[in-house]
Amino acid sequence: MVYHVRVKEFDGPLELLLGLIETRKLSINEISLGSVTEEYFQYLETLKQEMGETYHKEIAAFLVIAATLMLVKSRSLLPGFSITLEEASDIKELEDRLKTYKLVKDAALLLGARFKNRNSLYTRAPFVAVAPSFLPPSKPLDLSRLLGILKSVLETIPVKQELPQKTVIKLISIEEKIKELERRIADGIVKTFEDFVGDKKEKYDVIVSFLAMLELVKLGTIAAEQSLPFHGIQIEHGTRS
Amino acid sequence: MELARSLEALLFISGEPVARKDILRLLACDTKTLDEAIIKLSEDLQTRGIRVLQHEDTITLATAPENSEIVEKITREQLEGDLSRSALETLAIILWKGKVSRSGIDYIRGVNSAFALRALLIRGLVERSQDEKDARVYIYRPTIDVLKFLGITSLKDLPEIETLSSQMKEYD
Amino acid sequence: MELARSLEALLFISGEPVARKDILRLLACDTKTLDEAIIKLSEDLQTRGIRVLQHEDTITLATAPENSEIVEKITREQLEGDLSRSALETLAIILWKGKVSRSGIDYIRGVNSAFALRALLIRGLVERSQDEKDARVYIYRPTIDVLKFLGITSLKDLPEIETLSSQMKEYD
Repeated sequence: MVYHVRVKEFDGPLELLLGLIETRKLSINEISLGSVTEEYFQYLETLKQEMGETYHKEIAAFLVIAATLMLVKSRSLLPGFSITLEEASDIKELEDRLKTYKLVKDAALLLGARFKNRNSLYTRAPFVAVAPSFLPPSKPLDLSRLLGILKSVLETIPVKQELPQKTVIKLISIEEKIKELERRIADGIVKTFEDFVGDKKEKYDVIVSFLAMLELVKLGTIAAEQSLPFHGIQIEHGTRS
Repeated sequence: MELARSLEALLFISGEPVARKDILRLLACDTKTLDEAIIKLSEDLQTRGIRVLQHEDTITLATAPENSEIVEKITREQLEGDLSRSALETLAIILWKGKVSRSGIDYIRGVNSAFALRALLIRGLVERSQDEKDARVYIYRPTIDVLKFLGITSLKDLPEIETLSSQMKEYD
Repeated sequence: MELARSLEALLFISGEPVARKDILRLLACDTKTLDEAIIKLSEDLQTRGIRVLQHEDTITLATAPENSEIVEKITREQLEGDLSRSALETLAIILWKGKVSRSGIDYIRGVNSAFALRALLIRGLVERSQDEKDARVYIYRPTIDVLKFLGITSLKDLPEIETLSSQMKEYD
Protein backbone atom coordinates (compact mmCIF):
# COMPACT_ATOMS: atom_id res chain seq x y z
CA MET A 1 0.00 0.00 0.00
CA VAL A 2 1.33 3.38 -0.94
CA TYR A 3 0.55 6.13 1.46
CA HIS A 4 -0.60 9.45 0.22
CA VAL A 5 -0.37 11.43 3.39
CA ARG A 6 -1.45 14.90 2.47
CA VAL A 7 1.45 17.12 3.20
CA LYS A 8 -0.12 19.60 5.47
CA GLU A 9 2.16 22.48 6.23
CA PHE A 10 3.78 21.22 9.36
CA ASP A 11 6.22 23.74 10.65
CA GLY A 12 8.50 21.24 12.29
CA PRO A 13 8.84 17.83 13.91
CA LEU A 14 7.21 18.86 17.19
CA GLU A 15 4.16 20.23 15.45
CA LEU A 16 3.95 17.09 13.33
CA LEU A 17 4.23 14.75 16.31
CA LEU A 18 1.75 16.73 18.35
CA GLY A 19 -0.65 16.75 15.41
CA LEU A 20 -0.41 12.96 15.07
CA ILE A 21 -0.96 12.43 18.79
CA GLU A 22 -3.87 14.85 18.96
CA THR A 23 -5.59 13.38 15.90
CA ARG A 24 -5.69 10.09 17.76
CA LYS A 25 -6.85 11.88 20.89
CA LEU A 26 -3.94 10.47 22.88
CA SER A 27 -2.15 12.10 25.76
CA ILE A 28 1.55 12.81 25.55
CA ASN A 29 3.54 9.84 26.88
CA GLU A 30 5.91 7.15 25.71
CA ILE A 31 3.16 4.80 24.60
CA SER A 32 1.48 7.35 22.38
CA LEU A 33 4.86 8.35 20.94
CA GLY A 34 5.43 4.72 19.98
CA SER A 35 2.06 4.42 18.35
CA VAL A 36 2.57 7.39 16.02
CA THR A 37 6.16 6.56 15.05
CA GLU A 38 5.19 4.86 11.84
CA GLU A 39 3.00 7.74 10.69
CA TYR A 40 5.85 10.07 11.52
CA PHE A 41 8.10 8.20 9.13
CA GLN A 42 5.41 8.08 6.48
CA TYR A 43 5.20 11.83 6.68
CA LEU A 44 8.96 12.11 6.23
CA GLU A 45 8.66 10.00 3.10
CA THR A 46 6.02 12.29 1.70
CA LEU A 47 8.17 15.23 2.60
CA LYS A 48 11.07 13.65 0.77
CA GLN A 49 8.94 13.28 -2.33
CA GLU A 50 7.60 16.81 -2.21
CA MET A 51 10.82 18.55 -1.47
CA GLY A 52 13.32 16.80 -3.67
CA GLU A 53 16.76 18.33 -3.35
CA THR A 54 16.03 20.63 -0.44
CA TYR A 55 14.98 17.59 1.57
CA HIS A 56 18.33 17.10 3.25
CA LYS A 57 18.39 20.60 4.62
CA GLU A 58 14.82 20.62 5.84
CA ILE A 59 14.85 17.15 7.24
CA ALA A 60 17.69 17.53 9.74
CA ALA A 61 15.44 18.68 12.58
CA PHE A 62 13.00 15.85 11.84
CA LEU A 63 15.74 13.21 11.97
CA VAL A 64 17.02 14.13 15.41
CA ILE A 65 13.57 13.41 16.79
CA ALA A 66 13.22 10.36 14.54
CA ALA A 67 16.19 8.83 16.35
CA THR A 68 14.45 9.21 19.71
CA LEU A 69 11.25 7.77 18.28
CA MET A 70 13.21 4.73 17.11
CA LEU A 71 14.27 4.15 20.69
CA VAL A 72 10.69 4.38 21.88
CA LYS A 73 9.48 2.04 19.16
CA SER A 74 12.24 -0.48 19.78
CA ARG A 75 11.46 -0.53 23.46
CA SER A 76 7.78 -1.12 22.81
CA LEU A 77 8.40 -3.91 20.29
CA LEU A 78 11.37 -5.74 21.73
CA PRO A 79 10.97 -7.19 25.18
CA GLY A 80 14.17 -6.93 27.11
CA PHE A 81 15.46 -4.08 24.94
CA SER A 82 17.36 -1.99 27.43
CA ILE A 83 18.25 1.64 27.01
CA THR A 84 20.97 3.75 28.56
CA LEU A 85 20.29 6.50 31.07
CA GLU A 86 21.10 9.04 28.40
CA GLU A 87 18.60 7.48 26.01
CA ALA A 88 15.97 7.44 28.73
CA SER A 89 16.54 11.13 29.29
CA ASP A 90 16.23 11.75 25.54
CA ILE A 91 12.79 10.17 25.61
CA LYS A 92 11.81 12.18 28.67
CA GLU A 93 13.12 15.34 27.03
CA LEU A 94 11.02 14.71 23.93
CA GLU A 95 7.90 14.21 26.04
CA ASP A 96 8.60 17.44 27.92
CA ARG A 97 9.25 19.38 24.74
CA LEU A 98 5.96 18.16 23.32
CA LYS A 99 4.06 19.16 26.43
CA THR A 100 5.69 22.60 26.41
CA TYR A 101 5.00 23.03 22.72
CA LYS A 102 1.36 22.09 23.21
CA LEU A 103 0.93 24.77 25.87
CA VAL A 104 2.62 27.35 23.63
CA LYS A 105 0.43 26.37 20.70
CA ASP A 106 -2.73 26.70 22.78
CA ALA A 107 -1.61 30.07 24.14
CA ALA A 108 -0.86 31.24 20.59
CA LEU A 109 -4.40 30.35 19.51
CA LEU A 110 -5.88 32.42 22.33
CA LEU A 111 -3.50 35.25 21.52
CA GLY A 112 -4.63 35.09 17.89
CA ALA A 113 -8.27 35.38 18.98
CA ARG A 114 -7.35 38.35 21.15
CA PHE A 115 -5.63 40.01 18.20
CA LYS A 116 -8.77 39.63 16.13
CA ASN A 117 -11.05 41.12 18.79
CA ARG A 118 -8.67 43.72 20.09
CA ASN A 119 -9.52 47.25 21.14
CA SER A 120 -6.17 48.84 20.55
CA LEU A 121 -4.76 51.75 22.48
CA TYR A 122 -3.16 54.65 20.68
CA THR A 123 -0.37 56.97 21.70
CA ARG A 124 0.15 60.56 20.59
CA ALA A 125 2.68 61.71 18.08
CA PRO A 126 5.63 63.03 20.10
CA PHE A 127 6.06 66.75 20.59
CA VAL A 128 3.24 67.63 18.17
CA ALA A 129 2.73 70.93 19.90
CA VAL A 130 6.30 71.97 19.16
CA ALA A 131 6.74 74.01 15.99
CA PRO A 132 9.15 72.15 13.68
CA SER A 133 12.55 73.66 13.15
CA PHE A 134 15.85 72.31 11.90
CA LEU A 135 17.60 70.71 14.87
CA PRO A 136 20.67 68.84 13.64
CA PRO A 137 22.68 66.64 16.00
CA SER A 138 25.37 68.35 17.99
CA LYS A 139 28.16 66.44 16.28
CA PRO A 140 28.43 66.92 12.52
CA LEU A 141 26.92 64.19 10.38
CA ASP A 142 29.74 62.49 8.58
CA LEU A 143 28.86 61.20 5.10
CA SER A 144 31.38 58.38 5.21
CA ARG A 145 30.02 57.25 8.58
CA LEU A 146 26.47 57.27 7.21
CA LEU A 147 27.72 55.31 4.20
CA GLY A 148 29.25 52.69 6.49
CA ILE A 149 26.02 52.43 8.49
CA LEU A 150 23.96 51.99 5.32
CA LYS A 151 26.24 49.25 4.02
CA SER A 152 26.07 47.29 7.24
CA VAL A 153 22.26 47.55 7.20
CA LEU A 154 22.10 46.30 3.61
CA GLU A 155 24.15 43.26 4.55
CA THR A 156 21.43 42.08 6.92
CA ILE A 157 18.63 41.92 4.32
CA PRO A 158 17.78 38.25 3.91
CA VAL A 159 18.59 36.91 0.47
CA LYS A 160 15.60 35.68 -1.47
CA GLN A 161 16.15 32.06 -2.37
CA GLU A 162 14.95 30.53 -5.58
CA LEU A 163 12.98 27.36 -4.97
CA PRO A 164 14.92 24.52 -6.54
CA GLN A 165 13.32 22.29 -9.14
CA LYS A 166 11.65 19.29 -7.65
CA THR A 167 13.35 16.05 -8.48
CA VAL A 168 11.70 12.70 -8.39
CA ILE A 169 13.35 10.32 -6.02
CA LYS A 170 12.45 6.69 -5.92
CA LEU A 171 11.20 5.99 -2.48
CA ILE A 172 10.71 2.85 -0.59
CA SER A 173 8.05 2.84 2.07
CA ILE A 174 8.27 0.82 5.28
CA GLU A 175 5.78 -1.70 3.92
CA GLU A 176 7.76 -2.25 0.74
CA LYS A 177 10.85 -2.58 2.84
CA ILE A 178 9.18 -5.20 5.03
CA LYS A 179 8.28 -7.29 1.97
CA GLU A 180 11.76 -6.94 0.58
CA LEU A 181 13.42 -7.90 3.85
CA GLU A 182 11.15 -10.91 4.32
CA ARG A 183 11.89 -12.20 0.82
CA ARG A 184 15.63 -11.73 1.11
CA ILE A 185 15.82 -13.44 4.48
CA ALA A 186 13.78 -16.35 3.20
CA ASP A 187 16.13 -16.63 0.22
CA GLY A 188 19.08 -16.64 2.57
CA ILE A 189 20.56 -13.54 0.95
CA VAL A 190 20.41 -11.52 4.13
CA LYS A 191 21.88 -12.78 7.34
CA THR A 192 22.61 -9.56 9.15
CA PHE A 193 21.01 -6.16 9.40
CA GLU A 194 24.10 -4.69 7.80
CA ASP A 195 23.59 -6.92 4.74
CA PHE A 196 20.13 -5.58 4.40
CA VAL A 197 20.99 -1.91 4.75
CA GLY A 198 23.94 -2.42 2.41
CA ASP A 199 26.12 0.58 1.75
CA LYS A 200 23.28 3.06 1.87
CA LYS A 201 24.57 6.11 3.59
CA GLU A 202 21.32 7.90 4.16
CA LYS A 203 20.21 7.90 7.75
CA TYR A 204 16.64 7.83 6.59
CA ASP A 205 17.08 4.54 4.71
CA VAL A 206 18.75 2.95 7.70
CA ILE A 207 15.88 4.03 9.93
CA VAL A 208 13.22 2.72 7.55
CA SER A 209 15.08 -0.57 7.27
CA PHE A 210 15.37 -0.83 11.01
CA LEU A 211 11.66 -0.16 11.46
CA ALA A 212 10.88 -2.81 8.89
CA MET A 213 13.04 -5.28 10.78
CA LEU A 214 11.30 -4.45 14.04
CA GLU A 215 7.91 -5.01 12.47
CA LEU A 216 8.98 -8.47 11.28
CA VAL A 217 10.34 -9.33 14.72
CA LYS A 218 7.03 -8.31 16.21
CA LEU A 219 5.13 -10.49 13.74
CA GLY A 220 7.43 -13.37 14.56
CA THR A 221 8.54 -13.66 10.94
CA ILE A 222 12.15 -13.19 11.87
CA ALA A 223 14.30 -13.34 14.95
CA ALA A 224 17.04 -10.84 15.53
CA GLU A 225 19.94 -11.02 17.90
CA GLN A 226 22.62 -8.58 18.90
CA SER A 227 25.34 -9.91 21.17
CA LEU A 228 26.69 -6.57 22.32
CA PRO A 229 25.59 -2.96 21.91
CA PHE A 230 26.76 -1.48 18.57
CA HIS A 231 27.63 -4.92 17.29
CA GLY A 232 26.10 -6.48 14.21
CA ILE A 233 22.53 -7.70 14.31
CA GLN A 234 22.04 -11.31 13.24
CA ILE A 235 18.75 -12.08 11.50
CA GLU A 236 17.18 -15.45 10.92
CA HIS A 237 13.88 -16.70 9.66
CA GLY A 238 11.52 -17.16 12.56
CA THR A 239 10.25 -20.61 13.46
CA ARG A 240 6.54 -20.32 13.22
CA SER A 241 5.34 -23.38 14.92
CA MET B 1 -20.05 60.89 31.39
CA GLU B 2 -19.23 58.66 28.49
CA LEU B 3 -18.97 61.40 25.89
CA ALA B 4 -16.42 63.40 27.87
CA ARG B 5 -14.15 60.36 27.81
CA SER B 6 -14.51 59.87 24.07
CA LEU B 7 -13.85 63.58 23.58
CA GLU B 8 -10.71 63.35 25.66
CA ALA B 9 -9.40 60.35 23.69
CA LEU B 10 -10.16 62.15 20.44
CA LEU B 11 -8.37 65.36 21.44
CA PHE B 12 -5.49 63.39 22.95
CA ILE B 13 -4.80 61.49 19.76
CA SER B 14 -5.25 64.28 17.24
CA GLY B 15 -2.61 66.51 18.80
CA GLU B 16 -3.66 69.59 16.91
CA PRO B 17 -6.80 71.70 17.49
CA VAL B 18 -9.94 69.95 16.21
CA ALA B 19 -12.86 71.90 14.74
CA ARG B 20 -16.14 71.61 16.61
CA LYS B 21 -17.99 70.52 13.50
CA ASP B 22 -15.54 67.61 13.06
CA ILE B 23 -16.04 66.57 16.66
CA LEU B 24 -19.83 66.66 16.25
CA ARG B 25 -19.50 64.36 13.26
CA LEU B 26 -16.97 61.97 14.84
CA LEU B 27 -18.83 61.63 18.13
CA ALA B 28 -22.23 61.72 16.42
CA CYS B 29 -23.74 64.13 18.96
CA ASP B 30 -25.48 67.52 18.97
CA THR B 31 -24.09 70.91 19.98
CA LYS B 32 -25.70 70.93 23.37
CA THR B 33 -24.34 67.51 24.34
CA LEU B 34 -20.90 68.50 23.09
CA ASP B 35 -20.94 71.66 25.19
CA GLU B 36 -21.83 69.61 28.24
CA ALA B 37 -19.03 67.16 27.47
CA ILE B 38 -16.53 70.03 27.12
CA ILE B 39 -17.61 71.46 30.47
CA LYS B 40 -17.40 68.04 32.11
CA LEU B 41 -13.93 67.37 30.68
CA SER B 42 -12.66 70.82 31.68
CA GLU B 43 -13.86 70.20 35.24
CA ASP B 44 -12.25 66.77 35.34
CA LEU B 45 -8.98 68.22 34.15
CA GLN B 46 -9.05 71.08 36.66
CA THR B 47 -6.66 69.31 39.01
CA ARG B 48 -4.68 67.54 36.32
CA GLY B 49 -1.54 68.04 34.29
CA ILE B 50 -3.42 68.83 31.08
CA ARG B 51 -6.14 71.32 30.12
CA VAL B 52 -8.85 71.87 27.52
CA LEU B 53 -8.17 74.90 25.36
CA GLN B 54 -10.90 76.45 23.23
CA HIS B 55 -10.01 78.89 20.56
CA GLU B 56 -12.60 80.23 18.15
CA ASP B 57 -14.21 77.12 16.78
CA THR B 58 -11.51 74.65 17.71
CA ILE B 59 -10.71 72.59 20.78
CA THR B 60 -7.42 71.05 21.87
CA LEU B 61 -5.66 69.59 24.87
CA ALA B 62 -2.47 71.16 26.18
CA THR B 63 -0.25 70.80 29.20
CA ALA B 64 -1.22 72.91 32.20
CA PRO B 65 0.73 76.20 32.48
CA GLU B 66 2.23 75.25 35.88
CA ASN B 67 4.07 72.42 34.17
CA SER B 68 5.62 74.54 31.45
CA GLU B 69 9.09 74.30 32.94
CA ILE B 70 9.17 70.51 32.89
CA VAL B 71 7.68 70.45 29.39
CA GLU B 72 10.39 72.77 28.06
CA LYS B 73 13.07 70.68 29.72
CA ILE B 74 12.03 67.39 28.15
CA THR B 75 11.41 68.98 24.75
CA ARG B 76 14.88 70.49 24.72
CA GLU B 77 16.50 67.23 25.79
CA GLN B 78 14.68 65.12 23.26
CA LEU B 79 15.10 67.45 20.33
CA GLU B 80 18.74 68.24 20.82
CA GLY B 81 21.62 65.89 21.49
CA ASP B 82 22.84 63.07 19.30
CA LEU B 83 20.91 60.76 17.02
CA SER B 84 20.46 57.13 17.98
CA ARG B 85 21.91 54.34 15.87
CA SER B 86 18.44 53.48 14.54
CA ALA B 87 17.79 57.11 13.59
CA LEU B 88 21.12 57.20 11.72
CA GLU B 89 20.29 53.96 9.87
CA THR B 90 16.89 55.31 8.91
CA LEU B 91 18.35 58.64 7.78
CA ALA B 92 20.98 56.84 5.66
CA ILE B 93 18.30 54.78 3.90
CA ILE B 94 16.17 57.87 3.18
CA LEU B 95 19.19 59.78 1.86
CA TRP B 96 20.47 57.11 -0.50
CA LYS B 97 17.00 56.10 -1.65
CA GLY B 98 15.85 59.69 -2.08
CA LYS B 99 12.26 58.81 -1.21
CA VAL B 100 10.85 55.78 0.48
CA SER B 101 7.80 54.59 2.41
CA ARG B 102 7.82 53.54 6.02
CA SER B 103 7.34 49.87 5.09
CA GLY B 104 10.30 50.04 2.67
CA ILE B 105 12.51 51.31 5.50
CA ASP B 106 11.15 48.67 7.89
CA TYR B 107 11.90 45.94 5.37
CA ILE B 108 15.46 47.07 4.73
CA ARG B 109 16.23 47.45 8.43
CA GLY B 110 14.31 44.34 9.48
CA VAL B 111 12.86 46.21 12.44
CA ASN B 112 10.12 48.76 13.04
CA SER B 113 11.31 52.30 12.32
CA ALA B 114 8.40 54.34 13.72
CA PHE B 115 10.32 55.93 16.60
CA ALA B 116 13.39 56.63 14.47
CA LEU B 117 11.26 58.32 11.79
CA ARG B 118 9.47 60.51 14.31
CA ALA B 119 12.78 61.62 15.78
CA LEU B 120 14.04 62.57 12.31
CA LEU B 121 10.77 64.34 11.44
CA ILE B 122 10.56 66.52 14.53
CA ARG B 123 14.19 67.51 14.12
CA GLY B 124 13.57 68.58 10.55
CA LEU B 125 16.04 66.09 9.06
CA VAL B 126 13.40 64.38 6.93
CA GLU B 127 9.95 65.38 5.73
CA ARG B 128 6.96 63.38 4.65
CA SER B 129 4.14 63.68 2.17
CA GLN B 130 1.22 61.50 1.18
CA ASP B 131 1.87 58.92 -1.49
CA GLU B 132 0.21 59.94 -4.76
CA LYS B 133 -0.94 56.37 -5.35
CA ASP B 134 -2.20 55.60 -1.85
CA ALA B 135 -3.17 58.45 0.46
CA ARG B 136 -2.82 56.25 3.55
CA VAL B 137 0.90 55.84 2.88
CA TYR B 138 3.52 58.43 3.77
CA ILE B 139 6.63 58.93 1.66
CA TYR B 140 9.74 60.17 3.45
CA ARG B 141 12.40 62.41 1.90
CA PRO B 142 15.50 64.20 3.17
CA THR B 143 15.00 67.94 3.81
CA ILE B 144 17.02 70.60 2.03
CA ASP B 145 18.38 71.56 5.44
CA VAL B 146 19.91 68.14 5.96
CA LEU B 147 21.60 68.23 2.55
CA LYS B 148 23.13 71.60 3.40
CA PHE B 149 24.21 70.26 6.76
CA LEU B 150 25.94 67.35 5.02
CA GLY B 151 27.63 69.76 2.65
CA ILE B 152 26.05 68.48 -0.55
CA THR B 153 23.76 70.22 -2.98
CA SER B 154 22.05 67.20 -4.49
CA LEU B 155 21.46 63.56 -3.65
CA LYS B 156 23.58 62.73 -6.69
CA ASP B 157 26.60 63.91 -4.70
CA LEU B 158 26.21 61.07 -2.20
CA PRO B 159 29.09 58.57 -2.38
CA GLU B 160 28.37 55.35 -4.28
CA ILE B 161 24.85 56.60 -4.95
CA GLU B 162 24.30 54.51 -8.09
CA THR B 163 25.41 51.16 -6.70
CA LEU B 164 23.58 51.60 -3.43
CA SER B 165 20.32 52.96 -4.79
CA SER B 166 20.13 50.11 -7.29
CA GLN B 167 20.82 47.66 -4.47
CA MET B 168 17.79 49.08 -2.65
CA LYS B 169 15.68 49.44 -5.81
CA GLU B 170 13.11 46.78 -4.99
CA TYR B 171 12.28 48.11 -1.54
CA ASP B 172 10.04 51.11 -2.03
CA MET C 1 -0.54 65.29 44.28
CA GLU C 2 1.64 67.73 42.43
CA LEU C 3 4.04 65.13 41.03
CA ALA C 4 1.28 63.10 39.35
CA ARG C 5 0.30 66.24 37.43
CA SER C 6 3.87 66.93 36.30
CA LEU C 7 4.19 63.28 35.29
CA GLU C 8 1.04 63.50 33.22
CA ALA C 9 2.21 66.67 31.46
CA LEU C 10 5.57 65.09 30.77
CA LEU C 11 4.09 61.90 29.33
CA PHE C 12 1.52 63.90 27.38
CA ILE C 13 4.07 66.07 25.62
CA SER C 14 6.56 63.34 24.82
CA GLY C 15 3.95 60.98 23.36
CA GLU C 16 6.41 58.12 23.15
CA PRO C 17 7.35 55.83 26.04
CA VAL C 18 9.67 57.57 28.49
CA ALA C 19 12.26 55.64 30.49
CA ARG C 20 11.82 55.74 34.27
CA LYS C 21 15.39 56.93 34.75
CA ASP C 22 14.72 59.94 32.50
CA ILE C 23 11.56 60.73 34.45
CA LEU C 24 13.42 60.50 37.76
CA ARG C 25 15.96 62.98 36.45
CA LEU C 26 13.47 65.36 34.84
CA LEU C 27 11.13 65.43 37.83
CA ALA C 28 14.02 65.31 40.31
CA CYS C 29 12.35 62.72 42.52
CA ASP C 30 13.19 59.30 43.97
CA THR C 31 11.87 55.89 42.87
CA LYS C 32 9.37 55.58 45.68
CA THR C 33 7.80 58.98 44.98
CA LEU C 34 7.65 58.17 41.28
CA ASP C 35 5.91 54.86 41.99
CA GLU C 36 3.33 56.70 44.09
CA ALA C 37 2.82 59.26 41.36
CA ILE C 38 2.30 56.50 38.77
CA ILE C 39 -0.28 54.81 40.99
CA LYS C 40 -2.02 58.12 41.63
CA LEU C 41 -2.11 58.99 37.93
CA SER C 42 -3.35 55.53 36.96
CA GLU C 43 -6.14 55.83 39.51
CA ASP C 44 -7.09 59.31 38.35
CA LEU C 45 -7.25 58.11 34.77
CA GLN C 46 -9.37 55.06 35.61
CA THR C 47 -12.58 56.80 34.62
CA ARG C 48 -11.12 58.90 31.85
CA GLY C 49 -10.42 58.57 28.14
CA ILE C 50 -6.71 57.88 28.52
CA ARG C 51 -4.61 55.31 30.38
CA VAL C 52 -1.11 54.81 31.75
CA LEU C 53 0.83 51.98 30.08
CA GLN C 54 3.82 50.44 31.82
CA HIS C 55 6.27 48.05 30.27
CA GLU C 56 9.65 47.08 31.68
CA ASP C 57 11.07 50.43 32.71
CA THR C 58 9.13 52.67 30.33
CA ILE C 59 5.85 54.53 30.77
CA THR C 60 3.50 56.14 28.30
CA LEU C 61 -0.05 57.48 27.96
CA ALA C 62 -2.49 55.95 25.49
CA THR C 63 -6.20 56.16 24.68
CA ALA C 64 -8.49 53.86 26.66
CA PRO C 65 -9.57 50.63 24.91
CA GLU C 66 -13.27 51.57 24.98
CA ASN C 67 -12.49 54.54 22.74
CA SER C 68 -10.58 52.60 20.11
CA GLU C 69 -13.36 52.80 17.57
CA ILE C 70 -13.57 56.59 17.64
CA VAL C 71 -9.81 56.98 17.72
CA GLU C 72 -9.38 54.71 14.72
CA LYS C 73 -11.55 57.10 12.73
CA ILE C 74 -8.91 59.80 12.89
CA THR C 75 -5.62 58.07 13.52
CA ARG C 76 -3.31 57.34 10.64
CA GLU C 77 -1.72 54.44 12.42
CA GLN C 78 -2.54 51.44 10.31
CA LEU C 79 -3.34 48.25 12.09
CA GLU C 80 -1.91 45.66 9.81
CA GLY C 81 -3.37 42.24 9.07
CA ASP C 82 -3.34 39.17 11.24
CA LEU C 83 -0.21 37.42 12.41
CA SER C 84 0.64 33.98 11.07
CA ARG C 85 0.41 30.99 13.38
CA SER C 86 4.17 30.69 13.65
CA ALA C 87 4.48 34.41 14.47
CA LEU C 88 1.81 34.01 17.17
CA GLU C 89 3.62 31.02 18.67
CA THR C 90 6.89 32.93 18.66
CA LEU C 91 5.23 35.95 20.25
CA ALA C 92 3.59 33.75 22.91
CA ILE C 93 7.03 32.35 23.82
CA ILE C 94 8.59 35.82 24.03
CA LEU C 95 5.70 37.10 26.16
CA TRP C 96 5.93 34.10 28.46
CA LYS C 97 9.72 34.17 28.83
CA GLY C 98 10.04 37.97 28.96
CA LYS C 99 13.32 37.71 27.16
CA VAL C 100 14.66 34.80 25.19
CA SER C 101 17.31 34.01 22.60
CA ARG C 102 16.58 32.84 19.08
CA SER C 103 17.89 29.34 19.90
CA GLY C 104 15.63 29.23 22.97
CA ILE C 105 12.61 29.91 20.73
CA ASP C 106 13.77 27.40 18.10
CA TYR C 107 14.15 24.70 20.74
CA ILE C 108 10.61 25.18 22.04
CA ARG C 109 9.04 25.28 18.58
CA GLY C 110 11.30 22.58 17.16
CA VAL C 111 11.85 24.69 14.08
CA ASN C 112 13.76 27.69 12.78
CA SER C 113 11.90 30.85 13.81
CA ALA C 114 13.88 33.43 11.83
CA PHE C 115 11.00 34.49 9.57
CA ALA C 116 8.47 34.64 12.38
CA LEU C 117 10.86 36.82 14.38
CA ARG C 118 11.46 39.12 11.44
CA ALA C 119 7.71 39.62 11.00
CA LEU C 120 7.37 40.51 14.69
CA LEU C 121 10.39 42.83 14.58
CA ILE C 122 9.09 44.70 11.54
CA ARG C 123 5.70 45.18 13.15
CA GLY C 124 7.44 46.50 16.24
CA LEU C 125 5.88 43.88 18.53
CA VAL C 126 9.26 42.61 19.68
CA GLU C 127 12.71 44.16 19.81
CA ARG C 128 16.13 42.64 20.02
CA SER C 129 19.36 43.49 21.75
CA GLN C 130 22.71 41.82 22.07
CA ASP C 131 23.15 39.38 24.91
CA GLU C 132 25.23 40.85 27.70
CA LYS C 133 27.14 37.60 28.07
CA ASP C 134 27.66 36.83 24.41
CA ALA C 135 27.57 39.65 21.85
CA ARG C 136 26.93 37.20 19.00
CA VAL C 137 23.58 36.26 20.50
CA TYR C 138 20.43 38.37 20.16
CA ILE C 139 17.91 38.48 22.97
CA TYR C 140 14.29 39.14 22.02
CA ARG C 141 11.74 40.87 24.24
CA PRO C 142 8.22 42.25 23.84
CA THR C 143 7.81 45.99 23.20
CA ILE C 144 5.27 48.38 24.66
CA ASP C 145 3.51 48.25 21.27
CA VAL C 146 2.28 44.74 22.13
CA LEU C 147 0.31 46.37 24.94
CA LYS C 148 -1.08 49.00 22.58
CA PHE C 149 -2.06 46.48 19.92
CA LEU C 150 -3.74 44.15 22.36
CA GLY C 151 -5.45 46.95 24.26
CA ILE C 152 -3.95 46.24 27.68
CA THR C 153 -2.03 48.49 30.07
CA SER C 154 0.36 45.89 31.42
CA LEU C 155 1.55 42.42 30.44
CA LYS C 156 -0.05 41.18 33.66
CA ASP C 157 -3.39 41.66 31.91
CA LEU C 158 -2.77 38.73 29.56
CA PRO C 159 -4.46 35.70 31.16
CA GLU C 160 -3.41 33.33 28.35
CA ILE C 161 0.23 34.06 29.04
CA GLU C 162 -0.24 33.90 32.81
CA THR C 163 -1.81 30.45 32.39
CA LEU C 164 1.09 29.36 30.21
CA SER C 165 3.68 30.41 32.79
CA SER C 166 1.85 28.80 35.68
CA GLN C 167 1.41 25.54 33.76
CA MET C 168 5.07 25.58 32.81
CA LYS C 169 6.06 26.01 36.43
CA GLU C 170 4.50 22.63 37.16
CA TYR C 171 7.00 20.96 34.86
CA ASP C 172 10.08 22.59 36.28
